[in-house]
Amino acid sequence: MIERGIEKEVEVEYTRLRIHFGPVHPALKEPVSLRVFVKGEEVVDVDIVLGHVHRGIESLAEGRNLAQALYLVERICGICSHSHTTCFTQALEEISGIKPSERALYLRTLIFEMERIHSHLLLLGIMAYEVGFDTLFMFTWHVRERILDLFEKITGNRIHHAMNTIGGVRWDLTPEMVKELDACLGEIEKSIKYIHDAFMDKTVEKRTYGLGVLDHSRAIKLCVVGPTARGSGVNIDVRRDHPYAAYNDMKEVFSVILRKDGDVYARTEVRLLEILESINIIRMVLDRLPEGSIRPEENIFRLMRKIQEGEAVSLVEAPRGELLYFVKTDGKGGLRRLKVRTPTFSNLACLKHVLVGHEIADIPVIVASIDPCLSCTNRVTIINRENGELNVVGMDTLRRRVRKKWMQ
Amino acid sequence: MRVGKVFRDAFRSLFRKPVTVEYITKPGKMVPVPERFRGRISYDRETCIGCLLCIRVCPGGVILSTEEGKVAFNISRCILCGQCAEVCPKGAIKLSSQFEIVTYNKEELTIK
Amino acid sequence: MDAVVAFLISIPISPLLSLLFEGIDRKLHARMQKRIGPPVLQPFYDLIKLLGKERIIPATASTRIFEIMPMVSTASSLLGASILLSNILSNSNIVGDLILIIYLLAMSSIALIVGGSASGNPYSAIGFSRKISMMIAYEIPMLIAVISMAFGPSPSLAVSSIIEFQVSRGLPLVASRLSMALAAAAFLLCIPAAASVVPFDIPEAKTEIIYGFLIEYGGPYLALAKVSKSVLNFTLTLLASAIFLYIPSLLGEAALLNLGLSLFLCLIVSLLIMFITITVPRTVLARLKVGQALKFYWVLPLTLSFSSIILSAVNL
Amino acid sequence: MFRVISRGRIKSPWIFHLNTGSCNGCDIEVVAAFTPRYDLERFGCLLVGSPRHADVLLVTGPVTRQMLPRLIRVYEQIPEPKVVVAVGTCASSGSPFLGSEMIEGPADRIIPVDAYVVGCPPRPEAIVKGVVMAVMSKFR
Ligand code: SF4
Ligand code: SF4
Ligand code: SF4
Ligand code: SF4
Ligand code: SF4
Ligand code: SF4
Ligand code: SF4
Repeated sequence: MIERGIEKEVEVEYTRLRIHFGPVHPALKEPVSLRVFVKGEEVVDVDIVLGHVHRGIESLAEGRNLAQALYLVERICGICSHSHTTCFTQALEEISGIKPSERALYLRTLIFEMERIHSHLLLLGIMAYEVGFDTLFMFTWHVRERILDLFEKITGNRIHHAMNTIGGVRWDLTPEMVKELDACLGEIEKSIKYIHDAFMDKTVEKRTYGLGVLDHSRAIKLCVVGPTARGSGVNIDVRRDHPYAAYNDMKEVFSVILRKDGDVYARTEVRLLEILESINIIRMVLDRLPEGSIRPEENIFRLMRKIQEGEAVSLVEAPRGELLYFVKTDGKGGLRRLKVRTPTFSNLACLKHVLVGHEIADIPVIVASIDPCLSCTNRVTIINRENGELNVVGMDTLRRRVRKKWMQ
Repeated sequence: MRVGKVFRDAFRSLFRKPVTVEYITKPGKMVPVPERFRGRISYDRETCIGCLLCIRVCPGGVILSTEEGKVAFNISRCILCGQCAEVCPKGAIKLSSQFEIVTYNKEELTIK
Repeated sequence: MDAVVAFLISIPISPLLSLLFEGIDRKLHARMQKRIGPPVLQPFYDLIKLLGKERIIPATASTRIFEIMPMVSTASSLLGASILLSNILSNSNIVGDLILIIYLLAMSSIALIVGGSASGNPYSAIGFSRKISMMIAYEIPMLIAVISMAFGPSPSLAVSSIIEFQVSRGLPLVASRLSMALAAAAFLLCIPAAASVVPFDIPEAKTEIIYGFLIEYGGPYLALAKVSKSVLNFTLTLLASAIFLYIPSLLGEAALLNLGLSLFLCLIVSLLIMFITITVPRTVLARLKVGQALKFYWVLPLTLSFSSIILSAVNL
Repeated sequence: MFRVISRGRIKSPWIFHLNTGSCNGCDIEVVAAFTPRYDLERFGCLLVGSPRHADVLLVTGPVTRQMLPRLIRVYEQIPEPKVVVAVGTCASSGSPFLGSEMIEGPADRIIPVDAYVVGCPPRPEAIVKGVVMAVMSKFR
């Protein structure tokens, strides 16, 4: 496909302008291409073009062993990397029957919620940035640095924590870390209140209230998930509905935040308040953290051998909603099939819906409120756009080619 | 009005020290690197026994076996996951705290 | 000082001062965000770098207009700035009055958007239409605020005579009359839009339309555009400080004898005005949409400027 | 005269960031490098939205097939002189996605890269250092 990101393309109809919003656009850090049709300032139609970050991770993973695949799925995305590995290891554990210790499960939960805080703060910052409020953006991201520091202390990296391993976690929590986490939580709680106030500021309010409304029934029809759904009053949350890791024990400390309005502000507020819930969960985790080892004694090769042939589906609630993995192992330490269904993929479907009828100025804000991070979303068939032909590469050929390239 | 809050904060920060860590402009200043930080690999050739376990787990294809039965690392491919250090039976691989892996020339980044 | 000499001196001085002001603005902005921020001389570095870059003209652009317009824009804002500065410097007027200055500033904005939209980029086209609506919104209250001066106190609309008037009263205009205070308020409210900073940077919103009409400009063209914008901002703040808030007038007649000092005071005041009308809003506010901005300008500054005209007509 | 220009260039590298299929890890670290803690702007850097304004191209991601023409296009749109910095392991060498059908990278196979910042993701400090180093060597 020829680059059209910043090029003009005037439609036949003379007042109807086709703008390519992305894939290279400063408002979006990720390449998504929205073809927006506008009349004056009003959006009349939207087309979503995906696939710019398609890296073929699923088929790559199928060509590698489980230990390698674990780090590969982590790199599906840098924002909810822990969700991906948790989901993946959960599936493997289900297939093999390896039970992680209680402590490991609690630690997984801890990182999970920290990740949720970091991800939500990131999004709030982006929202502020989209409406041109740089100071608030700087502020939220500065608060976020605290969480990242803790990640770095606990796991050794700010983004890709590499926390999970088959049957447990790799890094333990020391008492000093607990203390520091505790202090940090208090600070974040205070900042959240400040951010909440700032988001109710007049100019921000003008840019978010009543925009991009996705009503309840439509939200259900379009299968949106996560905060996007909860902003429209759809009461779903994997953490409560299908508890995994240590969430079964956490039921009483967190509530599912719901807002009815379904507009940009509602979605933003859901995220804001979810941070507070996450803080509660983390406090609980620190409180109850069981003793014990964090990972099985055996080394990774033994563990891989223990995983017999089988398949499993695993679900987690990533910061952006329900993340689903289907894993099929081949019993020889490899994967036969990996399928990832990511939250943004479900959420994007509603974009067209919420954008039509709004102004160009609202596009980035609304798009950001869905929180589309697309590294995980870019998938699906290979379509050769130059000649429009649909080119579905068969699994085997693909795998063969992949192997060949990998060997070089 | 709520604008007031942001304004007050912004105005106050005018007279406070900025939170910026003056990395590079003032030597020695940086955000502290924690103990567990996974940075550039350090490899101890002497203790390595050439079992090649590390090669089997490396997700990036970083590690190559050399003719002398040891291994070499192509750091430019390393994703710093630390899995190799974990499986190495002799502890020959460590992830150091060096995080500035910046170079003009990728070939420099091979360690043996 | 001789008026002609002052004018000739002003031409190089005004861009230097404007870039300095811009640097200060950026520094303050950064400090308010708890950052260190760029050095104060950053705009000069930017300018030098941009001037030394490759010139690229997009294939879709109509070359002539695209090339010439940044020059037109810079020339007209420079001219506006120099007229104003020479008026303050020499306290005499060789060419043009307030209306001309305001016209030149508007001209410089228009030249930029015309040049930008000649690039053929759809974002420029959107930027163009947004800028035009914005100009309608702020130019009218701004002009009325200035014209109200002619109804009331000042004998003429030449900057030097307004300054003289203020000096003869021994008070800045805002303090001497209610009508002028309203006019000053309207004028100050129009500055952020004219300078197109957040919350009114709608025509060049980075996250929406990628700088709008500036999108295709690069290298020397962008340098010219930047200078033109920076001189425009500077002129606006200096204008506000000279015609409404001529603080040196408090010194009485000495202000006219000691023009260097007066200019210095004037610059300090305009720096303050810049801080209040440009730096602070862009730090603590979020961007509005065109409709909202229009509504704001139609309501507040327009009412203010109209009431100032009415009040000055009844000599308040 | 030449020294003045080169000083201006070193002091004001404007950055255009292009995601060529990265995992977001590096992208958020690039943005984080502009936030108060690291503040790239103290070196005069600005994150610009149009390649026409840029001097430095930060490439993140292993260059997927769809982004390949865009990478070339953006590179061409940046006026000379320009610097390219590959940020992250996958931009520097394509790993761990090497071997995929969809990957055309790493970036240096397609456009000349002046500095590599390895890490997955690199710390913002390393990104700061990468930009400063690249600019220093090329614009000197
Ligand atoms: S979209 Fe296709 S190639 Fe990409 S990760 Fe999914 S299955 Fe693999
Ligand atoms: S693909 Fe996802 S969003 Fe679409 S119907 Fe299936 S589950 Fe729902
Ligand atoms: S939704 Fe996808 S891209 Fe976004 S953070 Fe989660 S995994 Fe990453
Ligand atoms: S083409 Fe068929 S197999 Fe491929 S993604 Fe679509 S539905 Fe699934
Ligand atoms: S840290 Fe990970 S990527 Fe790097 S060499 Fe070790 S196993 Fe390979
Ligand atoms: S695992 Fe350790 S001992 Fe074995 S080859 Fe690798 S570095 Fe050497
Ligand atoms: S280097 Fe690592 S963190 Fe950066 S984009 Fe690539 S996979 Fe993501």
